Amino acid sequence: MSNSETGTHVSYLEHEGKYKGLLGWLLTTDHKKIGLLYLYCIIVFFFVAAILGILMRVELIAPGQTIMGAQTYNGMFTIHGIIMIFVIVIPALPAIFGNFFLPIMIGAKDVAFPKLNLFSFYLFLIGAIFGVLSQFIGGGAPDTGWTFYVPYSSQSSTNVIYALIAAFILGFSSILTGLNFIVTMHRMRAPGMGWFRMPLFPWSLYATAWIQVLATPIVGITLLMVIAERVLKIGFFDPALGGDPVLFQHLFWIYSHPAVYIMILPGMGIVTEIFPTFSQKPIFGYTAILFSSLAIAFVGYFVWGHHMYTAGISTGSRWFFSFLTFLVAVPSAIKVFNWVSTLYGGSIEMRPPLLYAISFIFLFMIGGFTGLTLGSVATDIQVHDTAFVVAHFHYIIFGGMGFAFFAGMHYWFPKIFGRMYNDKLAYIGWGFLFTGFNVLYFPQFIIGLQGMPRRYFDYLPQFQTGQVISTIGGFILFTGLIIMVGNLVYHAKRGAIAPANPWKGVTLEWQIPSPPSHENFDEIPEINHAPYFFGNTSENK
Amino acid sequence: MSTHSIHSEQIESETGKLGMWIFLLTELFLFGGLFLVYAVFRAQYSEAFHAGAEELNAFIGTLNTVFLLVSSMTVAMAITAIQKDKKNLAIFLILVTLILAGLFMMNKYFEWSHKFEFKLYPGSEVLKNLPRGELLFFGLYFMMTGLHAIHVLIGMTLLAINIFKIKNGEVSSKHYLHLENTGLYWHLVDLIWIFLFPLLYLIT
Amino acid sequence: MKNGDTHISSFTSHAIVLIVLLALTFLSVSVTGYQLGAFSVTIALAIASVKVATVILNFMHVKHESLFIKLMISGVFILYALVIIITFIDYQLR
Amino acid sequence: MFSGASNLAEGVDKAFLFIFTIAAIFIIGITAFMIWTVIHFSRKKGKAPMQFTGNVIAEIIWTGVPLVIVMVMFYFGWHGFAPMRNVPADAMKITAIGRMWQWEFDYGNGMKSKDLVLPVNKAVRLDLKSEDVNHSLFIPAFRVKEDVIPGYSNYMWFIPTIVGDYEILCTEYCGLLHSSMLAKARIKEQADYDKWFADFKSEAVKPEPDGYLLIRNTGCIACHSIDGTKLVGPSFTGLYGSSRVVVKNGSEVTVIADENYIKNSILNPDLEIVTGFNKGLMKSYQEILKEADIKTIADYLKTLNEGK
Ligand code: HEA
Ligand code: HEA
Ligand code: HEC
Ligand code: CUA
Ligand SMILES: [Cu+2]
Repeated sequence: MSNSETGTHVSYLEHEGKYKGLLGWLLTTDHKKIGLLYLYCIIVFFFVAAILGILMRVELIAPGQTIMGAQTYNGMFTIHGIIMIFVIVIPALPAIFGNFFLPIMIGAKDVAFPKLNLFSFYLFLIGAIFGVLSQFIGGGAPDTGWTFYVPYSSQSSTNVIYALIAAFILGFSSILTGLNFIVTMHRMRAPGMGWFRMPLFPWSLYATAWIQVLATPIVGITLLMVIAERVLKIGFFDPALGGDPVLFQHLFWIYSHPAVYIMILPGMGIVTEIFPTFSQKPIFGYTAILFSSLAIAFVGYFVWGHHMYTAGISTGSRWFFSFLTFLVAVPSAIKVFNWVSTLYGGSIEMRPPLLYAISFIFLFMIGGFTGLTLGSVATDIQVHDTAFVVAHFHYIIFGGMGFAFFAGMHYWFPKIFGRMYNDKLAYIGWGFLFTGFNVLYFPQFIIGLQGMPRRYFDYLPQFQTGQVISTIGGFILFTGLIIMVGNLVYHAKRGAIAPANPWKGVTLEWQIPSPPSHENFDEIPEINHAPYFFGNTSENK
Repeated sequence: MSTHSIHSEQIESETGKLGMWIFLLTELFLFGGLFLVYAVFRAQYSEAFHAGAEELNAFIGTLNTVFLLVSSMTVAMAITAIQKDKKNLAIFLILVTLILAGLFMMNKYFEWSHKFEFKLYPGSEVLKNLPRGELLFFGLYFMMTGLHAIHVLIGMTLLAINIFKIKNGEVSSKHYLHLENTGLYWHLVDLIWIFLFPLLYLIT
Repeated sequence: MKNGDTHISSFTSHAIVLIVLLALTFLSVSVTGYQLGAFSVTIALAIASVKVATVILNFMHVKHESLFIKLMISGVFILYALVIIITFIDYQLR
Repeated sequence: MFSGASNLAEGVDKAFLFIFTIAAIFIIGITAFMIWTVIHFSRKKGKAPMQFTGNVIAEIIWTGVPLVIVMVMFYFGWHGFAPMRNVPADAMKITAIGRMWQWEFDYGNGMKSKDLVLPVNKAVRLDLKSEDVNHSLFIPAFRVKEDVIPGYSNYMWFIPTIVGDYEILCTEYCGLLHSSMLAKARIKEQADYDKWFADFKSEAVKPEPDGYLLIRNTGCIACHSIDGTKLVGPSFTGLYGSSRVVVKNGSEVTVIADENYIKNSILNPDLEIVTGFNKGLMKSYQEILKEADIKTIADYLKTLNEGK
């Protein structure tokens, strides 16, 4: 199967299509190049949103006004939230790694609809630019929070409409990506690759894609309704126009809770790839992991009400949503146990990807268990809309999905760029990141429990110690990110040439040269065994 | 894409159709959000929704339903025609569909402008002073039929494109995925109207 | 997916479907004449659902599609029904 | 954290304690296990990896055990929450009003207080009303929080058990000064409470001028004080008739604050910006205040000067 020996190999990076140079990139329909386009854009937008995060931390170092006014601060957490959620974490893993590796891992030459893929990239870009622009034009940065709760969002005189449109367009782009992936997985698997021979990263994308396709339209129409409410004064949610504000929250969370699983499922898929490779043994409980992904996707659809425990919904629904929220934790638990069991009995090589994957489990557990604290009605009453929630989702998004992203980046870097990064720098970067992360967000749990609300520009003096520690952590984290990103960026062009299979992986992407050729495979492979088969096949060179 | 055997044609069309179906499901959910809002408000203000529905002209609504149903059939027939390689018949059937769609839009136009004459448009003083339930009813009416009308327009554009594609041979008895998908889209427009019609015009 | 040749529906079958649909429409319109109170919603929606199913199965060819497409479409309708019911129950219990 | 001061605190704290204990056990246990495997099965030791692919019994155990655990968690959560929605019939009734960006507690008969003053060990029910956007009434020490949503009748209840002053915060984002929407819950012995209530009653009968009610209920006093302090906007005291330095179309001009000026400031606030203040903060009240209301406000602002 391996064809790296043939001297005529041209990597996709050097492949010349119809167009040359920059245009060749901008008009490409190669899923790998589109994946990279997403990667570069997302890094830029992450930088913007992360800087806003750090500025907020500086503002919060002392009570009262420190470096900005209340209006600026409110705009900042809104834009920070919107960019992070809609521009970064929802698209990131499917659009970067999904685009790049999904076709390769199922033995296809491209996704089902390559042009649609490019189109959805441009939608993404337009939406993202709209989001950033809303910060600067006209009436000032939107100040509603990323949740756009009505009636405030239908009254605020800031650029709420731009932000709504941005979120709408980004949602559309996300739907098209999901649609593309579902069809790809249904129609383009290599011969012999039955559903149960598909690796687990594609499986996690499959579950994700269904959520993208079936939940996103709801938020789309909801945002349209808010726009109609603002522009045409049609009453839906604003009580001044006869509407019902709690109905907005229902509709918003019908999408946005499933959306949190859009964020985490692909991340889980990535670490599921990493554990078998670095312990050189099959994944423990393939079917259990697969079905737990589908279960999370399905049950996750019905728990949205846990964001509304205090919104005056009926006692019966609080009961119901709390119950289902707890149920949804069980498939996550199954996954965690299967991952750590994969390590057991392996031949474990500690390399940066594995280190990130293990940190993922640690941080995800903290995020997950605090999620359970929030899922329990009694305790949520106390910590709802406090710094505790802020800590929960930073742990689970940044610590979970974020660290999974870093893990994937270090795992697939040699395949994407055909170069190796420096391991030592990667460890140092990890050290700063991991320490900084915990110093930054752990204190938020404590002050949250003591009653520090979120979206607070100003706060009571008793919370200052926690806030100061947090801010210090922010800067440690900052250092770590710079080291990590620096390491990767520098070595993408200048690192040592990477072999085709540096980690001795067995999934298809490791059977082709690094970087892959434009067509991925010279001939479409035939699959005749389960995906994580570490038997003595010839590929394990 | 390059090998034009019957077999790859078949695969491509299955792929395209699957994609279209998934897209249609997202469209259903898009309207689904509105139906959800409708359901909640309707349960709370059933009297007012009744009163609102009385104000709408059920005759025009029925007429429009008939237009859309017939047009749905003509599109379906157009596909049969192209499958049987009867190009002119297919073009004719699509034209009939377009005419029916045009009649539907014309009716909509008169219906809306009639409302506007009575100062019943979003944000108007008259509307604002209506009881809360009726205000919501008319809000939903404009939003739902408006969004639906946009879909009708998109569908009409797609149909018109198909006429040209049939003429220059891009759509033929071998290769009619484009027409098939347009047909699916047009049926979706019909499906949504089938729900809208009783909810807005009939329920008493 | 189903291999082999695609099914071609006949013109007459389309015409029959249309007649059924029109009949259902007139049934639905004439039923509104009677004051059925709470039932009117149920009946109107039931008729609409039958019509929708007819369109999906015949005009949209789902009768002849693969099992997966059938399951997918019915699954989505069930999912949507569950979402509506859950939201609805919240309002009813308040 | 564990310093509850109401009857509801115990149930909530128990649920916290249970979840945190379980969490600590699992997080420490699993992390320790991972570290152990990484060391024990290190590739450097050169052992061949075992090639097993799963174990159904293990799978069942770690589906079943978490399921049982989360159900117990659910039970504790439910148990702590259930009393929160069962208001005793004899609870004392107070209406809590949230508006941008202050709380007000209506004891009935026009007695409105900025702080929530309550007798200890007596059940109280707060009916929550919002006059503009969503707010949320949060008293951390009592473990209570409910959203205050316009057009909705939400409520909360509790029995304060310890005398003292407690923070009341707003935890639903409500705009610019969300973070300063604070108040105090003052829990007093019954005797002290009765005394406070008597004083309060005699104070409260003084009628408020219409103009004051207007600017209070529209939310102006969130940004404009009537005692001379500078908040987000300039204070109303001494405003009427004084000469103002404003930036108009980019250049500074001096104008006299007459009735017209005030009307203009309310309807088109961004046209003339008072030096030292920011544009874009105050929104136009075109849709909200009627011509007559503005006249009333202007008249009231006039009276603010006469006191000086
Ligand atoms: C990636 C995103 C992500 C993920 C995966 C999750 C996962 C979970 N979330 Fe989180 N959540 C958010 C992102 C996410 N969340 C965001 C962004 C918000 C805030 C939104 C806003 O208001 O702005 C939020 C808010 C939020 C709330 C509302 C808080 C409030 O506003 O009051 C709740 C309440 O129930 C909740 C619960 C949960 C639960 C129970 C899980 C579960 O899925 C977690 C499951 C994981 C585990 C349980 C740990 C691993 C398991 C083991 C180690 C095995 C042992 C386990 C057992 C014995 C049970 N989340
Ligand atoms: C992916 C999701 C994500 C991520 C990664 C982050 C990252 C960070 N967030 Fe996040 N945050 C949210 C999602 C996220 N946030 C959301 C959804 C909200 C809610 C918004 C709302 O309430 O509506 C929120 C709210 C929120 C608040 C609460 C505001 C409030 O309620 O008052 C705070 C406060 O401290 C905060 C801080 C931070 C900080 C310091 C980081 C840091 O971790 C950032 C670290 C990064 C850096 C410091 C930059 C370093 C990197 C570089 C310099 C790049 C190098 C160069 C290249 C890449 C080329 N965030
Ligand atoms: C969000 C805060 C905010 C609210 C609420 C607000 N204002 Fe203002 N107001 C300001 C600011 C800031 C200025 C100064 C900038 C300017 O002139 O626009 C101002 C200026 C004014 C002025 C001119 C003052 C002067 O010193 O010349 C008047 C009069 C005024 N406001 C009246 C009102 C009235 C009446 C209301 C309520 C119906 C109100 N404001 C609500 C923020 C606010
Ligand atoms: Cu009121 Cu926040
Ligand atoms: Cu959630």
